Amino acid sequence: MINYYEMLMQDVRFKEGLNACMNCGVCTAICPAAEFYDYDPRKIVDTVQSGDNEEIEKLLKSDTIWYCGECMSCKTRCPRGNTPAQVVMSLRSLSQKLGFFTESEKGRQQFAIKRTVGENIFKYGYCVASYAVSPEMHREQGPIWKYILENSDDVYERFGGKINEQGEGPLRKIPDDVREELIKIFEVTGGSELFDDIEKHSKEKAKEMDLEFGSEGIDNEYFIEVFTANNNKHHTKS
Amino acid sequence: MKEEGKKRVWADYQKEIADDHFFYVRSCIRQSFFPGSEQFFLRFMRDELGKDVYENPSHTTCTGIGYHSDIVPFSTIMAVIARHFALMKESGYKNIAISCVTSFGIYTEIIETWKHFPEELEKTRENLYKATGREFDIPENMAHTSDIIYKFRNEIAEKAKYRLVNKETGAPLNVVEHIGCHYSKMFPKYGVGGAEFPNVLGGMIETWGGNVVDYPERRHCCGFGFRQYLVQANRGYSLSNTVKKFESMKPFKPDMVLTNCPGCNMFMDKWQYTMKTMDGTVYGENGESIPVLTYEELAGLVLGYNPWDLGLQYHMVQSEPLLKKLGIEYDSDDKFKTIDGKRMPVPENLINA
Amino acid sequence: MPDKRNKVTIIGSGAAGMEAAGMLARSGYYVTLIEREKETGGHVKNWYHLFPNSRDSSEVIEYLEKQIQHDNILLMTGRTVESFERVDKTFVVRTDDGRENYADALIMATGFDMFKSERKEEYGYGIYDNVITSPDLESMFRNDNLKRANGDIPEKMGFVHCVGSRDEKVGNLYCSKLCCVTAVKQAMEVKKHISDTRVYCFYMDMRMSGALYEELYREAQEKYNINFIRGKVSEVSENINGKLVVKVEDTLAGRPLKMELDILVLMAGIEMSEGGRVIAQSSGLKTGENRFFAAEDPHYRSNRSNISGVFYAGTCTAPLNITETLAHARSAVYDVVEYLTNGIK
Amino acid sequence: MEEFGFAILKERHIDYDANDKSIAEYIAENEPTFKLCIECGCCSATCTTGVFTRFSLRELNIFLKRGENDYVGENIRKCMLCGKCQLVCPRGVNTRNVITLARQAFQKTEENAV
Repeated sequence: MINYYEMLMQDVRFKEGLNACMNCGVCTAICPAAEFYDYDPRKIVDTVQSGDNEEIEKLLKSDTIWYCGECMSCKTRCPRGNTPAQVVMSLRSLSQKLGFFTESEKGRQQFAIKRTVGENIFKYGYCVASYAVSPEMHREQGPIWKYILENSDDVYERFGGKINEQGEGPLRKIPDDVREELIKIFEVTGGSELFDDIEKHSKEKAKEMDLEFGSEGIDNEYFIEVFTANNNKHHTKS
Repeated sequence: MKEEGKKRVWADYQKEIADDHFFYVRSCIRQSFFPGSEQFFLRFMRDELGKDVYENPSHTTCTGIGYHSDIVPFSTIMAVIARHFALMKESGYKNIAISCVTSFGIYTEIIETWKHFPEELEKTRENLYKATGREFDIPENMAHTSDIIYKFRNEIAEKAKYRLVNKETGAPLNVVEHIGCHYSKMFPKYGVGGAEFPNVLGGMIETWGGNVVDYPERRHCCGFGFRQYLVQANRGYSLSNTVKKFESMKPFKPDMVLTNCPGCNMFMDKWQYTMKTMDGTVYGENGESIPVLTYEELAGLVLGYNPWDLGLQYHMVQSEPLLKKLGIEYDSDDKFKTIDGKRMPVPENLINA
Repeated sequence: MPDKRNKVTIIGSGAAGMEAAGMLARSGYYVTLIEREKETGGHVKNWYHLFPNSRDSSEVIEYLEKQIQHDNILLMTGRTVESFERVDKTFVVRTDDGRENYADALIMATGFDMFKSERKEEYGYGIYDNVITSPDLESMFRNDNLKRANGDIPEKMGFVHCVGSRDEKVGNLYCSKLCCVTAVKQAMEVKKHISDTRVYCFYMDMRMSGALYEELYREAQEKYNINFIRGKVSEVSENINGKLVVKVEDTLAGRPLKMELDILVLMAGIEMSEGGRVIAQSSGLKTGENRFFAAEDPHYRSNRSNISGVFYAGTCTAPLNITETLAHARSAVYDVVEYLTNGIK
Repeated sequence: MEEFGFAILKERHIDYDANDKSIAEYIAENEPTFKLCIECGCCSATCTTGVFTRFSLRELNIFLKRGENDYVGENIRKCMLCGKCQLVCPRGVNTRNVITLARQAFQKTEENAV
């Protein structure tokens, strides 16, 4: 039988992040996620420290572990030196490794992040770059963002920007050999494996949900579903 | 409120900040949304202070946004950071200057991890060598670029053309500072002033004549939350947390918000637009929104730089009300122009315009 | 037969030191009692009323002072012991005025220091005007001046338990033991001063582990309507009206909770005294994980140190209440007598 | 008004000062043992209703005291008044009367609202 606690213990962040919790709630009191989601980091830590395999499996398959914003505010205050956010990060890693993340609405979103931020890293050498932030997917960026993208070369040039050129400066083009190095690092360190895990399990889930799944890009039903779906069950007052 | 109490806290968190010879690493968000800020930093350091700040064209993203949205493993980001350290070693630098708070947090987290788990450091050395053939040293000094501006805040005050004072009333401007969670909440000792009463921005504000506003949600996250913003369905979290902050600061009538982290800056700017568009809410006075500036932008204004060379026009909330309070003269005609002075179209529906 | 001309030096004239000095003197020993402050009485004098029966602390002080009014006792105040050294069977005790004092046995009664609440930065003590500590509140009680910094009468007051205790962030893993019952006593006392003030205690566990403590807790609920909220306060700030805003998780409701308060009292824990720490370091006395003096055995040799002829009395070994402190001091006296009589370590 | 694909969420914290604690006060006045609860959970542990539903008297006690009345109003009628909780309560809280009084108070509030 799989022992999830043992698996979590393989993660250095888990070892660092979990000492004995005394359920004081200092983390939940200031947690931005606890304020807007049905979420309590204290309870997550308590469940995990109980070592109850069944309960941990439930967590790995739940929306709950995907509510944290990784602001790490909990680390500053914990009187036992725990970092609930790091416990959550380890749970998320394990959930993706085991393919449990597709069981929850919030977990399935990992696919959207992989297809955007993840692909950006390989394609551009940046997590985020102006040209990869489309005004359609980011309406909150407002008219200025649309304007910046429409006048991109002129806007960035005034600040030393070099969108398609190599050399120094903002948004400079990352040379191909450098991107190759990045990709190689991903291959050696398990980054590519995680990408593959996310793709594989998402593809299976898309099939199960009867949604079109493109082998790349964001122009497919499954991407749009996971990027926008909200069953509005994540926020209850009590 | 007792100022001495804060000073006592600050005395406990005085970090060492290198004086010269920096290896500069850019921020994905700052370079995309506030490229003028990074340009100011380099110009100020190199041209005004005569410091050596080196930018290696081969440095990349730190992958921090991917790491904190859980699509990049810890072992991977450690090796990416190690690659940057290798570039430093190869170019002969020992002091790193980091433009992004998320990156800064990751650098601190990784270095602390290596201290407590030396086997992780060894594994990273192996991984980096295997992937790239590179070898690295841990930097001797690590600073966020705001630390460096903080260090030279008195030099800026000496050269200042403007002070953070309302020109008409003579009163100090009320400035809300927002530090960004990853600057010092994980490791207070790495931040100027620690985690509870950080002084990295407050020190600049006070040295340049302004008044720092302490309000109940001062320490609260801007709401980025990585996946909570990156995925559209979750953005209610991100927006709601910013709203919580603005609701809390509103009674203090801030003249501006000063940010440490490029992400926070973008959100506190853009969510004000969203709120105004969603239901008409504004948080400033006279129906205006509150300008949100980076520390480079503020330092530039104080030194008398042209606001449009700092990039203030590319925020959603326009800063003219603030410029007027400061008595800064600006040329509206120059606002949307190319580097060669060619006129560009004028964007519509900006806030405070 | 014991040689009653033997001299015992006691370092610290708080409750433990005074009790031990009196007993030794009455048994015929010569005692030198060294106190770094100008006055005797230690921390007891800083409290107004004492739990569990609300007696005035001056009664206890009066008792203690009576103990040390004896011709065999030489009291030296305003002098700090820096180190001691054992030369054959004699102890040479050095004070900060350069003097040396000789003794046949030593009692460390160096007591404790209150935790400096400024160190819990997130509570803003020393920054926000209406964040006070438990000793601050005692002096307000004594001066009958329970008011906000601006002179207003408080309508809502909170007590934060475990400030500086059970907290790795400040390096104190232990429970200070006295703060829970002090909070309950003080909460009730607030109501006695201003009956319509609403009072809230924020606690992690109610550790009412002394005679009549639990009864006090019950009385606080029953008669005084004190509200107890289970959760460690995470941060304190001040709003535009100068009210304190407290953030906590109400862990029994499983939800974050926010509340405005007029005054917030921090239940400061207790730590090994700085004076004791200096002597431990200079003179080779062992301290434990909690930085208090480490007794030779926690059960049956709680007064004995690692140096033959040096004994511990009171809160320099652990958080103790007054009753326990006096009992511990008396048992130290017995060990001293045994040592001087039979030479037993 | 523009559509963004997401909305502002309501804060989940207990806003203690804004909440109405009058029902809890009414209960405490008429059944003083209500104040003695130490949230030990003996009542919920023995509760028959609690076995079959999410009903928890311990939780209701807390929510009443914090003025989170909506939640209490939704759940208070689940109790069958069997009184087992009263037998096990170490503080001697008259739990049945607490529930009866709470029901009365809610009834009155509802009537007033109508």
